[in-house]
Amino acid sequence: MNFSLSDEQILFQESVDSFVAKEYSLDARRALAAGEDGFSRAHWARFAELGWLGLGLDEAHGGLGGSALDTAVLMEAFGRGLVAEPYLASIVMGGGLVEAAASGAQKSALLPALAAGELMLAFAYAEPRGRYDLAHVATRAEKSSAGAYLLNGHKSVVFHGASADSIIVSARTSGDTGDKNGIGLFLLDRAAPGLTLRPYPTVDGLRAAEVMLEDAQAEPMGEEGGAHGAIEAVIDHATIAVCAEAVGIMRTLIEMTRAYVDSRKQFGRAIGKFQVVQHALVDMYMAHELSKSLTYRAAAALGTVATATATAAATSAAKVQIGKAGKLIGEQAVQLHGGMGMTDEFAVGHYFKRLAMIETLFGNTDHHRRRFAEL
Amino acid sequence: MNFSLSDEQILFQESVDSFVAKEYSLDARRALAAGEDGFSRAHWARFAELGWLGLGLDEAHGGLGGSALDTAVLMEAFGRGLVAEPYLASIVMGGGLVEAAASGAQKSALLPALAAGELMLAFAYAEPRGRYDLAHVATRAEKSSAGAYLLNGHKSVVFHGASADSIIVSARTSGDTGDKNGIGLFLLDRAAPGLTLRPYPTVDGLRAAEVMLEDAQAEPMGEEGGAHGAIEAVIDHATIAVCAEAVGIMRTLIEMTRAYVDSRKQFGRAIGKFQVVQHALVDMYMAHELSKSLTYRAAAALGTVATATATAAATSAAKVQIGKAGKLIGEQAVQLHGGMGMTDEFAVGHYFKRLAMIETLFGNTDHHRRRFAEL
Amino acid sequence: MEIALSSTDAAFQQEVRDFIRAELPGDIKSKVERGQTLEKDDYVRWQKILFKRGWIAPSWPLEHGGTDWTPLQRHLFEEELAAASTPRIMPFGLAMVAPVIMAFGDAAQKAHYLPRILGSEDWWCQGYSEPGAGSDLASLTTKAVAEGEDYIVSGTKTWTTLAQYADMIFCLVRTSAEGKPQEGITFLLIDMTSPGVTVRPIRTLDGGVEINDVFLDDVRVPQANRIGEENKGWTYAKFLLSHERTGIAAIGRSKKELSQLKSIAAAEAAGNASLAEDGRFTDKMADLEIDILALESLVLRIVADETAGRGPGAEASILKIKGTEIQQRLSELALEAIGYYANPYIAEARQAGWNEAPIGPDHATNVAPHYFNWRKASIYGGTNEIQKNIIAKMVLGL
Amino acid sequence: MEIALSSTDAAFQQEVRDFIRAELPGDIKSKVERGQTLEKDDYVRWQKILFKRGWIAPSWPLEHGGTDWTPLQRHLFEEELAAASTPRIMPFGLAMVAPVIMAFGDAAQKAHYLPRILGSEDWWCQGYSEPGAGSDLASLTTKAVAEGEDYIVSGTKTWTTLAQYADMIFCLVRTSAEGKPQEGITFLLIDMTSPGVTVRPIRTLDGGVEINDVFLDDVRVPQANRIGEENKGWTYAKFLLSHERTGIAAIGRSKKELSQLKSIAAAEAAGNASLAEDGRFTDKMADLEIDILALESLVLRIVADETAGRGPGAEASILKIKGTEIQQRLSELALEAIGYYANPYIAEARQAGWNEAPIGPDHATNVAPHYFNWRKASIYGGTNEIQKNIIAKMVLGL
Repeated sequence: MNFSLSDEQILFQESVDSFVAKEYSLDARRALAAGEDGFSRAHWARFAELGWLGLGLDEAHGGLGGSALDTAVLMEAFGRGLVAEPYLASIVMGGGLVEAAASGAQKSALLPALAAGELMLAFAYAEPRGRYDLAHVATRAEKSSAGAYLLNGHKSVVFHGASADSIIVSARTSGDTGDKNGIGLFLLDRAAPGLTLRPYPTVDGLRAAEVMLEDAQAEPMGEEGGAHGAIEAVIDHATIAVCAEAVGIMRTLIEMTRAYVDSRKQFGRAIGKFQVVQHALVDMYMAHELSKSLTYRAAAALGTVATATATAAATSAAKVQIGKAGKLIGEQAVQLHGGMGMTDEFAVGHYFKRLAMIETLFGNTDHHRRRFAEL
Repeated sequence: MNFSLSDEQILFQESVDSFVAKEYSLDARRALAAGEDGFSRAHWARFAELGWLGLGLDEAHGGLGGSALDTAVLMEAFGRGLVAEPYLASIVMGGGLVEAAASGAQKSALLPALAAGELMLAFAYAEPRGRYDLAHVATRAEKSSAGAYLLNGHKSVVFHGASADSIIVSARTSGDTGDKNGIGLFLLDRAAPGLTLRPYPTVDGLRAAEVMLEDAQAEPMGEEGGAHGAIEAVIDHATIAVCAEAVGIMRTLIEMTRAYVDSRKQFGRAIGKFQVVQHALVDMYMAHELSKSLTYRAAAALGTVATATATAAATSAAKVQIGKAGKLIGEQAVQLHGGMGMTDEFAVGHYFKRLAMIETLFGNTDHHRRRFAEL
Repeated sequence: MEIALSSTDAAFQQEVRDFIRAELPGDIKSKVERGQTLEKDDYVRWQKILFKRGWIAPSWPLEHGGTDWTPLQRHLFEEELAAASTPRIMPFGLAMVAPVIMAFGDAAQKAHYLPRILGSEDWWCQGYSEPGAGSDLASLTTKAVAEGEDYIVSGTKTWTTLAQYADMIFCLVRTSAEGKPQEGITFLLIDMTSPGVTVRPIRTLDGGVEINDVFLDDVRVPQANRIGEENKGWTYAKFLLSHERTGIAAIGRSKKELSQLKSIAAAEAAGNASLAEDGRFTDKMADLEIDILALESLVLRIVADETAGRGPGAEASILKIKGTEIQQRLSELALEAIGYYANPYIAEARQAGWNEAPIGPDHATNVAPHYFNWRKASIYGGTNEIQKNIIAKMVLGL
Repeated sequence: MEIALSSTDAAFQQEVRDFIRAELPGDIKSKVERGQTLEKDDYVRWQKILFKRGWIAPSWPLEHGGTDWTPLQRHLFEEELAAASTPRIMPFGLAMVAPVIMAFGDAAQKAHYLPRILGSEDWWCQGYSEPGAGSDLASLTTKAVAEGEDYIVSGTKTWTTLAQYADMIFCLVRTSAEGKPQEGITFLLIDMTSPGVTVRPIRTLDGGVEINDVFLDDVRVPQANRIGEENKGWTYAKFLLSHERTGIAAIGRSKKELSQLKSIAAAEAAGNASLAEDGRFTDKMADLEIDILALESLVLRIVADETAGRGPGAEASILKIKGTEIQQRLSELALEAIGYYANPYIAEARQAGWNEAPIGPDHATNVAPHYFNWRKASIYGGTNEIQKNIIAKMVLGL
């Protein structure tokens, strides 16, 4: 038992931190958000060169075989600068699904391209009435004569759907909406007829899209009707990844707020000298330390702990902790910045918004608390 | 619409306040708690003389016909001094049940005696496995040949059961435990054969008893099997009464804490000069103001608002508010007193304990929040 | 204590309700209900309708165009307005500068400004906060130097709500550096069209532009526009703050938002049922509803005290703290209710005339921006921390 | 990062577990499990059993009778003790005064006291707090005046845990009024049997008598009992505080109490089901379980840092705050779970040998007193407010 990052992980995080510090000023991010994709393809290529895209992918297919903790270390550093590139959508979710479910041929075709930055994926799993239930799949897949499948349905809030080359879709070949059995995964070319995208920006400066499917032709990925377990495992991994991102965001918010209360003077002294402000910052600090500890632990549990139940419990525990700490830290950071915190010019609001949206992803605090209690 | 107490109510409260201030020092209360009954029969006689015992009872039977708000005003003043007499058990619950359910003859026999301080009642409604469900009545009543009823069962935590002359018991003549129908009220002489009392002190310095019934002979009070509504209404009234008591306790705790932080010096100044201490007291102050406002409103609603649902909602809202505020104020009062707050010598701990036990009476915060939401 | 309305008051309430139903323009109502941004004209149109009815300034003295309503009637009136999706009545002229002019202005100022405020002819904004002086007003640095019959004013005001619409700004400026910081402050009324006044909108984190910097660059202001005496502005500003209480608890609005929240919960799925049938979520709504009831009860106690002639103490601070906590909590629960559909952001959806199909359910459209925007509630008008300091000092004497 | 135990550590853990199972006397175990008051002899007996095995002072240097365990092993050991219903190892001698004697005592003091502490021959208590000086130790007034080879000590210490059992007390006393308040303090070891020492038990609000006033009335204390230099006691006291961290998070005990809470919830009825099937209650237990997991993760990170030679900073303060919040919350939920049966109070039920039938379910017997007693957790050893001040200063540099 050893709850430290390895020396390699610490060095790796420092290198990502310095990339992020250099490339992700608030102005730079604002420029990205205003562009077509909402992120930088040049950065993406750089990520590929640096090996970050293949970090967690299988060594047999061009990856580095890193652990979930390695991914968490990267995501934490990404959170420090609100990195806008679709690492979560394309690599953690897209790549994760390919590894978990795809055939050998599909893996060979997809994973090296993903790691090289030549392919981008997105994952369409949520549906309008599904809330956080991954088995709430009303979208139907029917086998066509040609051996492909025709998809019909509406997938909601597909992150980075419009910039993906292919979208992985969860769709049902049998059973009723809500059944765990009968759900499959399908690889859908973004140019496929019958696929309509309605892209939009998100409140935290990223991109997503509604995905409408009308007889859209797609290629099956993995066993028909048996994808629920793989989906759940990949979403757990993605959950830990956003927890780690949130941990990075929290640290940045605390540093910003710490610096702000030291410089801002009211009633003749720095507001950081007021005891109530100090205790608020202490609460934020403690919440961050606990969040970081539990997230690392959950990340380390993924892949090393024996049962799916243990993995799910560790994940849900981390998401609950992050949800509560994120709300405390995000809201207090804005509050302690006073009027400045409310402005778009100041970075603090942007970090706060991203934290607030992480709460909505993959199940909010209530969802994961209940899942934890029921496991 | 007018949310003020009347001038009469204000004068009345002042007179009770001064009685309490004079008679209820901590030492006096300690002496009462060490006595046989746990309260003073001399005080009880004085209450009768002052008209307090008949305050809320029917004018036709020796009472003053006061409102639930009048009772609340009295109970609030009682709370300021942790009055130990069984006003809640004997008058609010006992008297309330007689008024709500008893026959004319029973009322004539009981109410004047109650108002005169010659009779004490207690109410045995809770059962070991019933939590806060008033319909959880496993105790059975069977009609004997003599026209009386024989009771069998176990009623739990009957406040002031051992000092009562008669105990009113809820028992079932038909239906299953949990059914609202089939519950009746029975008047049981404390000396009745088949009644065994196991009396004990409570953690907040009062008295209660377990009541064991084995073919105990009792007189029916009101319609057979139809008492649930009356029980609920009386318990709602009792709930508002303890809310008002809690409001008085809170005010005393705030005053004590306010005085303590002003006098106690640490690090060269009164701890009341520390901003965190100030804000904690402000939170306590606000919680008390809100509790008082909502309790008065609920008390005023009892009897004047048309529907039982509205009464229940107002009652449950007040109990939730009192529960949350009581926890905040009680725990903070002890915390701000530091080590002194932990000692039996200081009054603060005694008030805190009574507040904590009020939370357990008639349904805790969770129970009443749910009831409010479901109404 | 009487918890029902008297027949007189019930009739009054009905009269207000009927009036609003008949007179509130449909386009304005729709914008308010959909959480869209109101234009200057929307506010002014509605205020003129109230003016015509004689109800624009219920708390003003009758001789200046106010009403003779009781405190309870004023409360009922505010609640009806809030419950009916009317635009907020802009407080800067009517509720803030007007009482100061009435109390401390000279005859000419009263004659000129009060009718124009009453008739919504001038839009006012408030020049208090500065980049270095937020809740600590006394440290302001905007300087006014007497020159002949004028002052020459230079400095920056910030956090100025809707300055882009304003014809007039009332400002605290420094006319002396002597004595305590509070002692050198003067209260000036400045025409926004004066040369040297520049407004720069500040985008807030929800994407809106409600607040502004106001740059004052050697602005020439007639001394006739000074309220009362030079260097006594702090007295007038404190007087103003004590008048800011009206409607601060915003019970009516919170009740309305709670009912919207309940609708959202009923429409949102949670498994095979709706979120309104999910005990965890209904618990949170119940807590909030109880908080609203408790605060309303406190407001009504304060109203009763006012009626009985017992003046308000630091109650404004409690109402501010608890009112804004409730409002923020409402926005949080709405955000929680809509799940993934909190994410889409369509800037145009907040503008009137946006007619595209919403992304996700219509009720989700402006929920996240509202949540973000509403973080301001615990900051503006003196942060909630400052309000607690006030209570600690004024009420608890600590 | 490795979340499983190595085979060495797993074997170590098993060894500890087996030892406790074999050696912990059944009567002591039963008292701990039933929340009954432990007698002096219970503590001493158990400590002597650990002493015999060489495990009484794992953090002491090997040459003084400690162990060569890794920080992780020490942590595992503490967790196993807590999980197995063993009496708390009294810290006053072993964890508090002993490190001070080792670091600053003279050879005679080391030779005399350390073996006696190790063998639980002396029971120590702590004379820090005074009626006027709680968390603010530097304002203490107990006075020691040199007279020949002795000091004459007068004053009152309070809040002294289990002083009624103590053979020795280590005290901070004032030997000089010059300079800063911290500068005139001296660290003395006082024999409790000295003439002039009187112990007065203080009943706490739960009815227990765990804490005491200790009156020192012209007590003659040899100067040989002074630690280090006169007037330098503050330095030694601060050193001691930095050593107080061990086991402060009490993860093992909290886990055990959580499992007891789950049993209570499963046994308590809620409608037709048990409280353990009530979503509102399970939500609260889940929150608490997650808090425990998070704190445990943090403790293990700190243990790993220690292993890597990175010393602790203000972590003790975080562990104190969060650990006590969890312990208090556990006691609150237990209280909530038992409903009306929180009310009965049987003083004798806390004493061993009480054999009457409980009132209500057995699990309810000492729940309310425990809740009341445990309010102390956020007060003793420096209130949680003080701990936050420390973090603000030491970690955040505010």
